[in-house]
Amino acid sequence: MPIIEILFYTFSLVMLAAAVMVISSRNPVYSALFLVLAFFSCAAIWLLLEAEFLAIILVLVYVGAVMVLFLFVVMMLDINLAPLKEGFTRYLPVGILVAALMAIELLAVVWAKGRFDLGGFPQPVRHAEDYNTTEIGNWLYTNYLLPFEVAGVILLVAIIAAVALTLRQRTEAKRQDVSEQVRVTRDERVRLVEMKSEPRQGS
Amino acid sequence: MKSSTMLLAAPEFWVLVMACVILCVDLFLREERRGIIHMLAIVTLIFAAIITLRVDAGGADMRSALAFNGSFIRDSMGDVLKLFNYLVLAIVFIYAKFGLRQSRMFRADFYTLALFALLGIMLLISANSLVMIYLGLELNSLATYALVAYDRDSRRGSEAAMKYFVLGSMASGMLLYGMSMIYGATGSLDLATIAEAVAAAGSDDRLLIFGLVFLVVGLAFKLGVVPFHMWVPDVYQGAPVVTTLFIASVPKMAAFAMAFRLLETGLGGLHNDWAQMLGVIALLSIVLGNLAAIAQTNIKRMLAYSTISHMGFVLMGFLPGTAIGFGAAMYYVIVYSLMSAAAFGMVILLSARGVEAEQLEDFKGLNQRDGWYAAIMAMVMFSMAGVPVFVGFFAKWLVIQAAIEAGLVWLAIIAVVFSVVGAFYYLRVVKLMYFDEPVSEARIQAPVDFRAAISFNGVLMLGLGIFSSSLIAVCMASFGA
Amino acid sequence: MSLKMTLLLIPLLPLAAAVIAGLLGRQVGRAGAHWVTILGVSASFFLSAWVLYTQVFGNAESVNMSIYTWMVSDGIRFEIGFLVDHLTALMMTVVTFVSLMVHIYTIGYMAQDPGYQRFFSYIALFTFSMLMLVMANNFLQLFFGWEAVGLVSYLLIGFWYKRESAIFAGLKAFLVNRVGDFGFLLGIAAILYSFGTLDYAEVFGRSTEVVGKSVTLIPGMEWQWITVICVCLFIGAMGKSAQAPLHVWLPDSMEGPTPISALIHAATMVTAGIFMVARMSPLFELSDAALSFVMLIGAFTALAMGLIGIVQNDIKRVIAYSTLSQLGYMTVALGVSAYSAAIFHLMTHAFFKALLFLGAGSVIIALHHQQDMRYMGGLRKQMPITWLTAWVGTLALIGFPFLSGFYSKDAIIEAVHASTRFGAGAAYWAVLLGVLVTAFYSFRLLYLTFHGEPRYRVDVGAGAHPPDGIVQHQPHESPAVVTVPLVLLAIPSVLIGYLTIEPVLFGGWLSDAITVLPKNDVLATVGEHFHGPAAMATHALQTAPFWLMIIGFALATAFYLFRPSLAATLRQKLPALHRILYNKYYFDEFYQKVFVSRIVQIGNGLWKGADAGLIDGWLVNGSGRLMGNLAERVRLWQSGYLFHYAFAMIVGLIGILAIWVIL
Amino acid sequence: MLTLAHFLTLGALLFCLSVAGIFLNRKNVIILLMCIELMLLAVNMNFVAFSSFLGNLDGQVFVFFILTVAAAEAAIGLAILVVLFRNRHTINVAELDDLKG
Amino acid sequence: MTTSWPILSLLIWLPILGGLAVMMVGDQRASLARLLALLVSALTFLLSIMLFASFDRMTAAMQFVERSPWIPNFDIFYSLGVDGFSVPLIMLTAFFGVIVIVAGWETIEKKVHQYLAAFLIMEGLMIGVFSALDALLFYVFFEAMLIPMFLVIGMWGGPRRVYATIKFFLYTFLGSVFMLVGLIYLYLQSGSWSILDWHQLPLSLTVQKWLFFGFLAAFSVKIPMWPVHTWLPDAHVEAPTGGSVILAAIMLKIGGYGFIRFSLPITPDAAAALDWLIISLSLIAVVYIGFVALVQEDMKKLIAYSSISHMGFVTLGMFLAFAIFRNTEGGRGAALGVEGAMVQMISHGFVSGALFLCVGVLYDRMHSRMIADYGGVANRMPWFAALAVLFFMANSGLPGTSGFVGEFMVILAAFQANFWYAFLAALTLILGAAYSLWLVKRVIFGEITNPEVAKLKDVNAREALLLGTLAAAVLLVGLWPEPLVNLMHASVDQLLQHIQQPKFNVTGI
Repeated sequence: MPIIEILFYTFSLVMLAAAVMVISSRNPVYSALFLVLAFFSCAAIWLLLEAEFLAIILVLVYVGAVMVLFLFVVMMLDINLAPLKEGFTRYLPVGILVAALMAIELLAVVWAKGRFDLGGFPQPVRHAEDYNTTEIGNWLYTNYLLPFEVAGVILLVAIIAAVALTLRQRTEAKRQDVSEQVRVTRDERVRLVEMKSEPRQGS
Repeated sequence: MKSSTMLLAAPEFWVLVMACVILCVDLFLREERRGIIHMLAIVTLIFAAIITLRVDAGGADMRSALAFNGSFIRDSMGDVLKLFNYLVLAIVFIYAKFGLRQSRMFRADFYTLALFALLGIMLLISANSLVMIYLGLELNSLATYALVAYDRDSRRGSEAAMKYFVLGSMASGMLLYGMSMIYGATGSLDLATIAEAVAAAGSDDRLLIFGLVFLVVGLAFKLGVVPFHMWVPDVYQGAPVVTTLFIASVPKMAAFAMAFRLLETGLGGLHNDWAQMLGVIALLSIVLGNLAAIAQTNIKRMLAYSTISHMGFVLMGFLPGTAIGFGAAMYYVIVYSLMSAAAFGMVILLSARGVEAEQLEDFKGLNQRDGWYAAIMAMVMFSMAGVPVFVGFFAKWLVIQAAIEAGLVWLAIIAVVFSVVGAFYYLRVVKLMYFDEPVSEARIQAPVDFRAAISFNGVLMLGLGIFSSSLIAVCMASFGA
Repeated sequence: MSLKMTLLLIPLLPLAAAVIAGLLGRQVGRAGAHWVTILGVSASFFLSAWVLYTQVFGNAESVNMSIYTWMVSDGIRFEIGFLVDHLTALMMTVVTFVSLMVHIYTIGYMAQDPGYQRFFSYIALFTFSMLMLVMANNFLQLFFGWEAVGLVSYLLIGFWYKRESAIFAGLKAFLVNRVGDFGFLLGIAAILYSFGTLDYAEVFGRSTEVVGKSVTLIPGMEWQWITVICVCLFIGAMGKSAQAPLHVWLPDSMEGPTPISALIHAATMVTAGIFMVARMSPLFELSDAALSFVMLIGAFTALAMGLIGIVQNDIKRVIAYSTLSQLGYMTVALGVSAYSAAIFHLMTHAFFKALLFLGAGSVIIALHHQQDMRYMGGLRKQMPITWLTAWVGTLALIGFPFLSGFYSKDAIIEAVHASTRFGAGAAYWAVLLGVLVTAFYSFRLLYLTFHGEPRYRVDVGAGAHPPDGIVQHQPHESPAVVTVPLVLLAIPSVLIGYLTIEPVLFGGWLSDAITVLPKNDVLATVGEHFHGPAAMATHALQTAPFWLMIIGFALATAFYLFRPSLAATLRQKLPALHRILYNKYYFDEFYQKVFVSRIVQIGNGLWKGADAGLIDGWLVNGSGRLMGNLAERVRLWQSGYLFHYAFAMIVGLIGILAIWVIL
Repeated sequence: MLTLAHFLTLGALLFCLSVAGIFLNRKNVIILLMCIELMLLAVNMNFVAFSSFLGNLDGQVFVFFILTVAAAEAAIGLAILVVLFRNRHTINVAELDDLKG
Repeated sequence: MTTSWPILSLLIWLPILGGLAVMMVGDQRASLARLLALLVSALTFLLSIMLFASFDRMTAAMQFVERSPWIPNFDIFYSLGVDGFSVPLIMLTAFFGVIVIVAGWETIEKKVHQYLAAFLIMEGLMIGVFSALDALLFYVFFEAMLIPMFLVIGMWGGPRRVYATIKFFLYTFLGSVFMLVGLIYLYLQSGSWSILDWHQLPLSLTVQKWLFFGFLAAFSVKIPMWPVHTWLPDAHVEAPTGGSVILAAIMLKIGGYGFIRFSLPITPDAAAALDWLIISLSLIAVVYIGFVALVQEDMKKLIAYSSISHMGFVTLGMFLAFAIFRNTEGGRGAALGVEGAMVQMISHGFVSGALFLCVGVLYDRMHSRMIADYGGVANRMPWFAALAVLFFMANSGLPGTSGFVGEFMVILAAFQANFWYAFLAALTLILGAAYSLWLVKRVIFGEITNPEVAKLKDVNAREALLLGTLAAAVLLVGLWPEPLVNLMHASVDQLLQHIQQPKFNVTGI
């Protein structure tokens, strides 16, 4: 099945390249867009793995919501982009070294002899009929009921937190309170002042 | 799934419901009646405690049981930790009410977020699968991130929150990476199944150890131990003191539970490997934490470094991998939470209106201003330093005993030596309070519930020390020792 | 009254008196203080005399009894108890008698002193201590008395505690004595080691057990165990009895009031060493080497200290050097196993030396505490009683026939002559020449003080502290409380030798206390030629000592009575000799340079260098600083930069991976 | 033939890239947030691959939760970012150094 | 009297609870606090006398034993008991409990209630140390004691009090944590925390050596031995009078007690193998510190150094036994050494306590501790001078005073072991006298040079009572040590019996 491998390698390369661009791009808007690209590629790869539901979710949730949020924030904050990339290249060699070291360690495990080849993990059986989505749906509401609830709570917390952090009731801002206006009494507004009449000039 | 087993999670549901209730009640409350929120939160905790204690009314089979298809576990360790969570959080709320009022930040968000964080902690404590561990952890973390930035106008608060957030997310990314490896190696997310698979695979499967390393890193971050500790000082210092108070007390118990669940329940078969890693991490933490604390002038930061070393001591309890060792670690972490709560409570107490008493100097001459508060703080400091007869000593003793039991006498010796180094900066606080002249003569005022709570908290340092047997017995019994 | 009670009362009465006079001084007043102490001491004296009487004439058995058990440890009983035999009884009587005389004399001598009660308390306390020393039946109590007399001596030398020189002298006396006690204590420890007991009777009874045992203390040098014991003990005696080179404290002790110079530093305390060695004779007899050592030390002291006495100007110092010299004689006697002769000389010396000191004191009172003989002269007219008694004392001292000193000293010289011990020849010459020297300085003192023209001037308006050579009032004879003791002491000074030489030396009178091996028994040899005291005196006219004494007398007469200028001329002719003698052979300077200042240097070095510098500065504070520096360094790692934090985490991860997964 | 190792390699490389991004990026906090998303993506890749090769859906369900949490995380992260910018008027990582020592 | 009521618990908790009560009295009612403290300490002292009276001298077994579970999970008991070693030390502690309360009667003005409470609590803890039979209980008392002392020095001390007190705390703390490791090890080996069980525990020589060093770290600092003594001069100098008194009189003894209770019986073979080390250090302490004391310019420092030197005799006496067993047949002198060490501890308690009180008397009047500021004190304070000279004489080991007895016994014992041990130890006769009396010469005697000295007033009734009581004690022990020594015969014999039995199994472990 060379087509699958071609697809895999293509999307993989795109994804990695996009990832590189995310971290090296000068403009955060570009980064965000490259991130979107990476997500798309990833979704494609997941499709190769028959994880349709997740692939769709990834696109819908991430690309549709999260990335938009990112872009929104990037746009909203009036950031001076010019100095934001300085120093990247200065630390690049060390960074690459460390990242490479880490990659070597990770890959050494991944490619440890025979651990992940087809002997240990044979090619998954292709499912023609049943939908991945149905299956996951079943699991979510049975086996994973509690986690599912908790995930909901987490989203609730995220909302509360985001609101709590960003909503500002400025105490100094002047706001209209209708009921107060209605309830106002005469004494609060009018004060009678008695004044002596001014003595006539020259008397 | 029998519906009765869902009752095992009754405390969690109660807390969730109440958090939402508080959230809603607040909408209808006027500024000056916010006290109700506080009362509601305390009531929540009290009833949570009652519910936790009464859950097994359903029958003996409820005493230690699984629910939700094995992803939730109730056992005595969890119950004990949860009960102490309620206790400490109640104390925290009492301190926080005063602290929040002082700094004019008394809003319901704090209580809701803290209760959600508590919920996360409770779930984490009772988690029996990788998913639940992750979700509990995140629920707790997300609420905590928000709490760190709770003072929206604080430069330092937002800086701390950002650092905490980035590093925390990175750490949970690593944790997840580890989980994925464990999943790959065992084919399951359920801790019991994982344990079986590990036992079958033996401890020389590299993939397992590979995953283990990432898990340990994630855990280490959560505990705040070297070299994954860098967030601790910055967050402790940058967060508003009420948040620091919270972070420094309750979540440590969750971190312990998480470590226990992951390492012992799940990966007990890899004990040799993780004990070695934790040994090194513990050693580094004890050394570095105590050293760096010496140079601090900010008490929050100093206590942060001290936390790092304390967490190192907690890890020492894990080394032998025996029930007694885990009991010791659990005892330590509970004791630490209580000590830490008291210490930050004192910081809140000394904070003048709007200005945090962050500097060590603010403790100068406390004994002359108020002998009782000075005595409380002194007890806390001696306890943290591990001086008998205060409870901190017994905690240190037990974990050192665990280390020696694990054959790591050298580690025990280094640990005790650095606990002496650590004693220096605790003593410095005592010195400031007792030997120096006060800078301000202002009377220290606090509401009666605050005074009662801090007195109780301080006396616990002594009381739990002299009558240490019961808590030790409870902790040991939690692991069947 | 039982014997035990009597013996207990003898030391306890002075003690009680001391306590009363000391603690209740203000309540009992001055008269009260001297009455109570004199009563106590005189009672003690009469009881002692009675004990002596029963011992000597009543043929009473010697008494060895325990008073109470001080301590039992390790199965060893440490007792407080009394051993009363002839030797003890004799010492008790001498001590209490001289003490009584000094008590009476003090009434006059200290009449003006504000510390009157304190003084009486001290001397009564001294009497108690000295009695405890001589009555001891074991080494512990001996050491107790030994140190107690040292303490009182220290207090009394420094009695005028405002005077820098006095308190320095006291300190010096105590410390030099402590050097001796250091050896003494080791000796006692050695006794315990060898015999497992500190009881005299048991130790002496088993003394021969240690003969032949040897010990190697310094690699390559093997010593007889008994010699080690004896030398250690004798070091104690050297301190207390001021034998060279531990003699340096005694001349300085003259800073104390004269009565105590008489009592402590002439008659009694300084002889404790002699007494002790005599008491230990069963041990010393077993070691020829130790005895040789004793003899040579004594001989050197006898001659060399006498020579110093020639050039001193302070009247009390001259007598002090004379005391040193006489103590040397006693020591020589001990060294040749003539213990009885030493005790005999001790007794006679106690009387005449106390007499001389008290006489000197009388002169000093008359001249308002002027002690320099260069500002005296011609006092015989003003102070006839003092003058006469001084003559008696001097004649006794120089060993004029028929007087007490003659018998005792001549016996010693004869004994040394008869001895065959290693070094006895040299010792003999030393003691022989010592006679000349003694005569010379004694007469020099007598002439300078009482004869010739007055070298002081009476100036009524001179003020309370006139310069040297000027006195406020015309000197006059001292009151009765001073002169009566002089007379009372003069009597035994004349008679005691004649009366007691035969029983004491040759009659085996002390044989219940003193053991002499037949091979060492020089007194037996001397005794062969003894035909009664009178014969001994007449025989003396044909012996060398007598003529040496005459030569000394003649020289002194020539130099100081007839041609005073001769002395100055001679001084100029022999400046080096004079300087050496005048500076007392530079012993003090030597000690000051080599020990005192060196010790202070070492102390400072250890303190500042080792303690404060090395241990504290480097180790203790150094590790503190190290921690502080490390802390400062460690906190720099916490740079505040997020990427550094992340980097640290990655490095940690990589590290753990590398160790546990890759390796 | 594609083996599990290929997918894991992809995950590992992605993981390393994102980690490198975190500590290489010294100027812009937003990039850090994106790197975190990348990191989670790498983890997800692992889970999906394992899930597929093990024939076991647990992994995919986990990924579902991770995605949920990641979204929540992003929301909170951005909220913090906004607060941060409001207080400090910069999102320069190198300027976040009030807290140190 | 029977053991039916818990006399030891009373001895421990009466002062501690009394101290808390005094603390409750508060700052405002100082005289009430004083009276209460005096009452409590006097009662404690009475209790200790009862203990002394009903103590059975014939047995080496622990008496007045109390035992109830404390931490059952680890077999830790609240177990108390006393033998011939602890009783005299408990009495000494209770005695000084009263003394320090009286000593601080007028001189402490700041925070009186806290001062008194600190001393009472400290007293209870120290009695606890001497009566604990459970190692963890011992350790708890041993360490907890540091806290009140830390506060006492730091709050009421001299100008460098902070340095001194932190140094004191950390030094001691560092020493004792090594012991803690050793104690835990012993527990893991034996499954018991009972000290008496550990006495019977077989251990290999190597293990014994490690444990020995652990104990040494704790007790050598406490006692203190050269070269870990340097906290003592600072602590003494800066501490208030009462602090110095307790420090010198009691706290140092805890080190000695530790050697007897732990090092010797638990690791006898290591002690035998390493006795040369202790003996050398002890002799260095005696001689070296003697030299150092000689040149001190500060009275308290001088006394502090002299304390170190005297404590050298304690360690020397305890560790002579092994050399004596090796060198002699009957082992005569071993008991003399140990008992001498004990007597020396008691005596040093009295003497050094008294000396610090003397310095306190002067300091209260002149606010200087420097020798150079004094001179001619005897002119103005004759009674004080008399007492001070007595105590300094006792310090220099004058027979008839308590100072002599212990030194005498130890020197006698040292001679049984080796001539040179005795030789070096006996040097103290000279050095001790030199530094003591030189101080006396410069401070007490002489002409008044400092006009401040001319204004001095003699001791008042309170001070006279204090010093007089101590003088009586010093003379009593000096003239008749039998009642004291008698207390410990049985225990000493048993200890010596015990340490002669090798504990290691040659074939095993």
